[in-house]
Amino acid sequence: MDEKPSVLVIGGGVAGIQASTDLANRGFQVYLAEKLPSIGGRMAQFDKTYPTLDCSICILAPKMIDCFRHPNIKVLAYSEVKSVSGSAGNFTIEILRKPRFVDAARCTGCGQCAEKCPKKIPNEWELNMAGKKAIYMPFPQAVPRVMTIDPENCLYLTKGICRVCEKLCQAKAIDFSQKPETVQIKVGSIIVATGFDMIDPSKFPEYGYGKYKNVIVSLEFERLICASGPTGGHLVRPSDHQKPKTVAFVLCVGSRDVKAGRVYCSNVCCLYSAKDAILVKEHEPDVDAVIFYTDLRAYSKGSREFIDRAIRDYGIKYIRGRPGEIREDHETKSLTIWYENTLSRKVEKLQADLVVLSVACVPRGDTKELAKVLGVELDEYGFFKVADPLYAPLDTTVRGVFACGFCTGPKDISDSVAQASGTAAKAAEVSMMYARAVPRAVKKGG
Amino acid sequence: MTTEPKIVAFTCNWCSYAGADLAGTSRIQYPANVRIIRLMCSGRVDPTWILKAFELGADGVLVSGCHPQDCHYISGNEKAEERVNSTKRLLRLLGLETDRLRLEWISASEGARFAEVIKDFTEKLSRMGPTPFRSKRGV
Amino acid sequence: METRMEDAMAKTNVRYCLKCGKCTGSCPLARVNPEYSPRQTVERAILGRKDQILRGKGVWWCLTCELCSERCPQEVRYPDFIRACRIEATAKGIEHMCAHGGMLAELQRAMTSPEVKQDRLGWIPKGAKVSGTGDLLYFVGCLPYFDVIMEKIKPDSVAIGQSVVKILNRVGVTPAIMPNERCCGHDLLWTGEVESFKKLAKLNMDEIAKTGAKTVLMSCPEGYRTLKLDYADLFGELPFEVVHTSEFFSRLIDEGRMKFDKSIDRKVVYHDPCRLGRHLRVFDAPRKVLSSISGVQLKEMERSRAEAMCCGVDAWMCNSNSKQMQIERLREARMSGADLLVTACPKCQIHFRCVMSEKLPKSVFPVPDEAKIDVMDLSELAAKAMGL
Amino acid sequence: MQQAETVKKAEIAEKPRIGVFVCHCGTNIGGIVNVPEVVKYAKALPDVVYAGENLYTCSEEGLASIKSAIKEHNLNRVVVASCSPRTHEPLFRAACESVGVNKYLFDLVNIRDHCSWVHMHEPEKATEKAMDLVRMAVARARHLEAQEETAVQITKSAMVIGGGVAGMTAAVSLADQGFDVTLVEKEPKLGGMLNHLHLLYPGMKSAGDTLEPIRGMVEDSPRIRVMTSTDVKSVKGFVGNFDVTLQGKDGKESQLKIGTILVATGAAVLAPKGLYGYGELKGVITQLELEDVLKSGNLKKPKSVVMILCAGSRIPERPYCSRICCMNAIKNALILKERYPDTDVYILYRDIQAYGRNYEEYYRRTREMGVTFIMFLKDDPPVVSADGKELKVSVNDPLIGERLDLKADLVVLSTPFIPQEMSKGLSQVLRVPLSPDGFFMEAHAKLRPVDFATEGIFLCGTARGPADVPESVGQAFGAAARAAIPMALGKVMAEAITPAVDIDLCIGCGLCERLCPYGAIKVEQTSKGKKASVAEAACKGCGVCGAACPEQAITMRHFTNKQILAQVEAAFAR
Repeated sequence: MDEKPSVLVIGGGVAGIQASTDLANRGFQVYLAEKLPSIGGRMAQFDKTYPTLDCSICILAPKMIDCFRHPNIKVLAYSEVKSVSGSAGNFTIEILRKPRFVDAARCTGCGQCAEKCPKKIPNEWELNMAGKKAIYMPFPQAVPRVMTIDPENCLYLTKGICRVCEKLCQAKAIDFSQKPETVQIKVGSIIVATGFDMIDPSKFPEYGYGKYKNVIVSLEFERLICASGPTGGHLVRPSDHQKPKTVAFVLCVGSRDVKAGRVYCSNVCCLYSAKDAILVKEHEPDVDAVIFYTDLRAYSKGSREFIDRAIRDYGIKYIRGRPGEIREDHETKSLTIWYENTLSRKVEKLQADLVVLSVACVPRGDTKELAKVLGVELDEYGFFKVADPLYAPLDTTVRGVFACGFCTGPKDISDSVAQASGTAAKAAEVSMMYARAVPRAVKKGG
Repeated sequence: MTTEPKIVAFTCNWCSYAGADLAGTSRIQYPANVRIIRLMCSGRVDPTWILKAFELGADGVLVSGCHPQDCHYISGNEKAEERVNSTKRLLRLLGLETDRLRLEWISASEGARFAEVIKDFTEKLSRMGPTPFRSKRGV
Repeated sequence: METRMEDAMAKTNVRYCLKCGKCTGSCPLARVNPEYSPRQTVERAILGRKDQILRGKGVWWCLTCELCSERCPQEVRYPDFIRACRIEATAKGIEHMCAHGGMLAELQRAMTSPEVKQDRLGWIPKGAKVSGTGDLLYFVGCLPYFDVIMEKIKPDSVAIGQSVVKILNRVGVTPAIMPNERCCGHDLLWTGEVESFKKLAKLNMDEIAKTGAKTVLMSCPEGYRTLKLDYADLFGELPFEVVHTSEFFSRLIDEGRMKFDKSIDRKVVYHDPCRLGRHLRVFDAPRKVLSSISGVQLKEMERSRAEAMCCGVDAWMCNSNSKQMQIERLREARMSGADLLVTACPKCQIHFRCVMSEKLPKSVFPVPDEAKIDVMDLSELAAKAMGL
Repeated sequence: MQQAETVKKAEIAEKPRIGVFVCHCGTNIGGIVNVPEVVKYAKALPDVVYAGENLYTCSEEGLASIKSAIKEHNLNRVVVASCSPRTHEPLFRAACESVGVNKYLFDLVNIRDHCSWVHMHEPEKATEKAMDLVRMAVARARHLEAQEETAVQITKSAMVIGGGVAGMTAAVSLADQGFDVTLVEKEPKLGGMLNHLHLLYPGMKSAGDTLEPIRGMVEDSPRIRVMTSTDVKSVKGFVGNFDVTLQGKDGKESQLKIGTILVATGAAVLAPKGLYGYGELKGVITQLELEDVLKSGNLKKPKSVVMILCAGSRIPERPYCSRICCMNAIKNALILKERYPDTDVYILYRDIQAYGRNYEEYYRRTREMGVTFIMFLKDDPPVVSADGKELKVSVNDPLIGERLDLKADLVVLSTPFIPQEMSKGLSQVLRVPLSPDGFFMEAHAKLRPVDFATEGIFLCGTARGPADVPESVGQAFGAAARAAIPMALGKVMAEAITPAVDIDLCIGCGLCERLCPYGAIKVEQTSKGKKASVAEAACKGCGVCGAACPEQAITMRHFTNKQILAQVEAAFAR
């Protein structure tokens, strides 16, 4: 077995990538398990990041490639952690590798198969605002650059017909015979970095999401404004693909909301909505951008200045007040937002053509199952519980299992990255602690 | 065919070369008259190379790097800007249109923009016509 | 039941207020009355401005429609808070605007006397089978009184009661009806007269006991809420089940006992009464009844179910803003494409009919044609569809 | 990287024998570019001894064909014409190295992303361009030289500057990871800010109880050398090889050689002189002073306490939000309310920053306990005045549009974290930048929050900007991990794209030193006078110095003028 101290990282977002490369760079053997066909996580979906307005994928993609090409990192994309046994210093883990039905070694990611594939399906990476084929590349900068076949939708796998992709792939990469396989690995410690999901705001009928086409959520906006997104970065509203005159951003939809079961603040909405509003202005200077807030939470480094800039340099309008309701004009599909401007203490209405809801961030859907597999506790909201919020913010309730980033509670990218590196330190401490015991014993043994 | 303007492009590895890659993966079409030379940073571009390119008959030279603040090397793009500006002054002395030397910030996500720049540059250069050095070109 | 502002503040989550203004941004009254803001009332309460609140108009303006508490992210139960304030204000003898010159309130107070012997059954249709006792009691509510007091606008409220009795007889039920039924006390309770309310409640409970009813059927949502929630709050678990006609009818439909053989070819839209809807979450039953009537095309208003807009009045505390709201609601009903507005609350019906009534000085509240629409109670329409 | 040490310099002298491999990439290239023509053309180019084509050069077969051709035709330069070096160069380089061709003797031409895919409707032009690009690459390849990546040895010990909770946490983590640490603290006592605090949110644990275990770990660790009452006087050298001079308060100096540096110097708290009557009116104190009396118990029960947030922050001269003040005020309000339930506590705020894990719950509980929150606007701050022996705070509450007059016997000001006075000096000693707000500036706000741009120097805690204990601790572990990387490896390989200085040409003008963003090239006194010398490990190879050198004394390895000029010339050679 491998003499290098080894670590399993669960989740291939920016935090997981950071933890993996930090450990690999110091000579650890890292296994990075990612549920989806590509690493990259949420950050890969964003258009820009605050407060630097960096292009998100541009600064992330090189890290994704470094991570994937790193000799000490085995990226297990499209995989799920099935079982964990043992304890700090020597965990034994079973990981299920789902079949892509494409030979990763042969596929060059040229995408011709997708062009010819007859089966069009919704593209959930684009939040279903665009389509994709039953054989697909998750997104242009996906890593690894390997096509994947969706078994629920592939005509051959469902109906036994077609095989077009197989016929035209000169690389002979299509392999319908692939089966799910379980790989077993041994590691000294585990780092969880599974990130977050967002709630479906249709449970707030007063805001009309799902009923009104031009009411969208912020993640949909990120794709809408992104050059590689479904509209090629053109700011248009879904109903008629026309340029909006006014875009409104509504914060705290489901956050700081006892009724919705989430007392907590989602932490990132105030800043990313300021960033989104700035993007609106940069794309279309004559479009008005209005942000409805309750408390403006711009506490992270440089972010208060960022908000000041949004107001001063970009003319973003801030209104203190959580809107009561949003109603659609059935002819124009434009929206009327009813709200109390709590600073002027007047009930007013705003006509907007596009409304972006900042919905509450929540743990990934499958967090409960993963927690069960790992034997760690979750907090009342389903985030991973940390051993001590004060001086052990990176430890879970199980020794040798660490957690970083959003999966332990709302956090922005830089806090997540700092924590990710932090878990690398914790993992290294573990390997030191067990260095005498474990690897030598194993070495002699076999 | 060879009468169409010829462009030499010096791009940094991290943003602009990546932007050109993205133009490719997104299949954005642009004129076939640009020849890219990859450097680590736009700050590496030596004015001598630019002059050499013109002297050999280039109709235009593009220097392209990361957007301000995004430079992989902190501030190399700023150095590039200074050098391009001073080189433009030399071109003027040589009687060349300063617009034949172009500086662009193109990020790794701006494949479309890279294509746009090449299209636009090509049109402008065609309007300017050949440089006095053109005859040197082997056709 | 809280009777003091301070107690209510704790019990109704007022202290948790985030000052976000979602309540005021939702409030149908605040849209037409710039002086009114639930949020500011709450914040003044937190600042200990008790007098300012108890002596202010706002405490009486609130419609207690629960749209604000439906949406409040901190679960502030504003209407319950307001009710406590009204009770304390009343206890302090603070003047408040009274309904219809206080006549209704006066009648209701009068009914608190045990000696009262009402003669209130004159409306019962000839040949209808009713009894003094029975498993099912139909709690009629104040319908007979409404028709007299609101005579001018011809509310024809008893038609509701008549329809209910006919339908019951048709499905083979002989309802018990109380000759000396008192006002349920809803209005007195919500205008702060908690003591009178308690008296009425007690008297009604005794009367109901005499009938031996296992089920009490209500056609009035305010009465429904009062018995189901406020009586229960007073006396603990009730010895009988309380159901609203809409729920009762939809049960009968399930059991195949209620059949509509007359087609009603109209575009119908349903208005959710606040107390039936948001207070007690009855949304589907009335719609089910309507959609099982052949010929009925059921429409929906933009704001329906939990989102529904109030008819503009609670406990008869009517004012000019109420009329504006009613007109807005009627317009919304018409915009749904309907030609018939069905509600399941005699009071909603009266308020809508009132604003459209010829008797009202049009100079004050002109109802535009695009807001005019027929209004009918669910029970009446159901009876018609059964050929009754 | 490891292979770099086993570089064979043998072939460098040899005449170039170049092999060209043109890729079809299925039909991605071959469908537009006439690959056979390009191959034919390549064969005719100077020094090309072999040219061939592959369906997929990156496939196992493709790589095998390169290796066999290298052996068969004993090639010493390899050019592949296929896709982007950004994704595939490592793959082909590895193939070359595996058969003994130094990876710096390889070049990759992108005739897919930059050619076939962007000229799909102009096959002839695409083919012509592909030929040009191959010709340019071959021209460069003729001048390629094998390079040896120099390994820089790393001293396996670190210096942590600052003995607060962040510094101590980082030190302990590094020690636990097996490295020696010198922990330098300017004060006589470890503990930093926590020495002055009472209870900590979240969890209401006492600062002392939080501090003790970690202070214990620091003092007990055989790997940690604690130096209190000590300042960092000077730092020379670069990653892995820092020469540090420390100076004790007693003036005694000591030398230190360490591999990495962690900056955890913390922050100071603004003294609100002249703000809200502080220093003039009795009873106007800071949160820190309140913590003191809460801790010592020397607080006589107040009837009414008014806390004012953002006292000195979020104003033009200090635009940033101090991040922790809201929760800190909430915490102290809660402590007061628990001790004296009938004391009125008011918190005057602008925006409540309850952003973190369980913070909102905490804020909520405070409201439940009856603490009254009153908002005020920047342009209309509260006014504190003396009213007999009582204090009066007059504040305009925009949310109800009324001016409120609050009686108070204590007015507590939440003043922001500000940079330590010594930050400026230390930033110059370390040659690391400060942000506009005066705190230390990380390499990248998002992706490198605990690194400095300078190799081998890291930061954590409030030295970087306001942060609470959990955040500082998280960053401390992060900085410890980042610092551990080079130390764990024991060496860093410098990619061989660094400058080589021709001592005879260099006139020591220092232009390169001024331009280098990493302080990797410096003019130093040598036997031949002042000459530029390169710190390989610190250099990133951007080439700014190479382009700037007026004497052409600097050669950028692997991107030499000769190589690039050859490319330029080749671009016009047909």
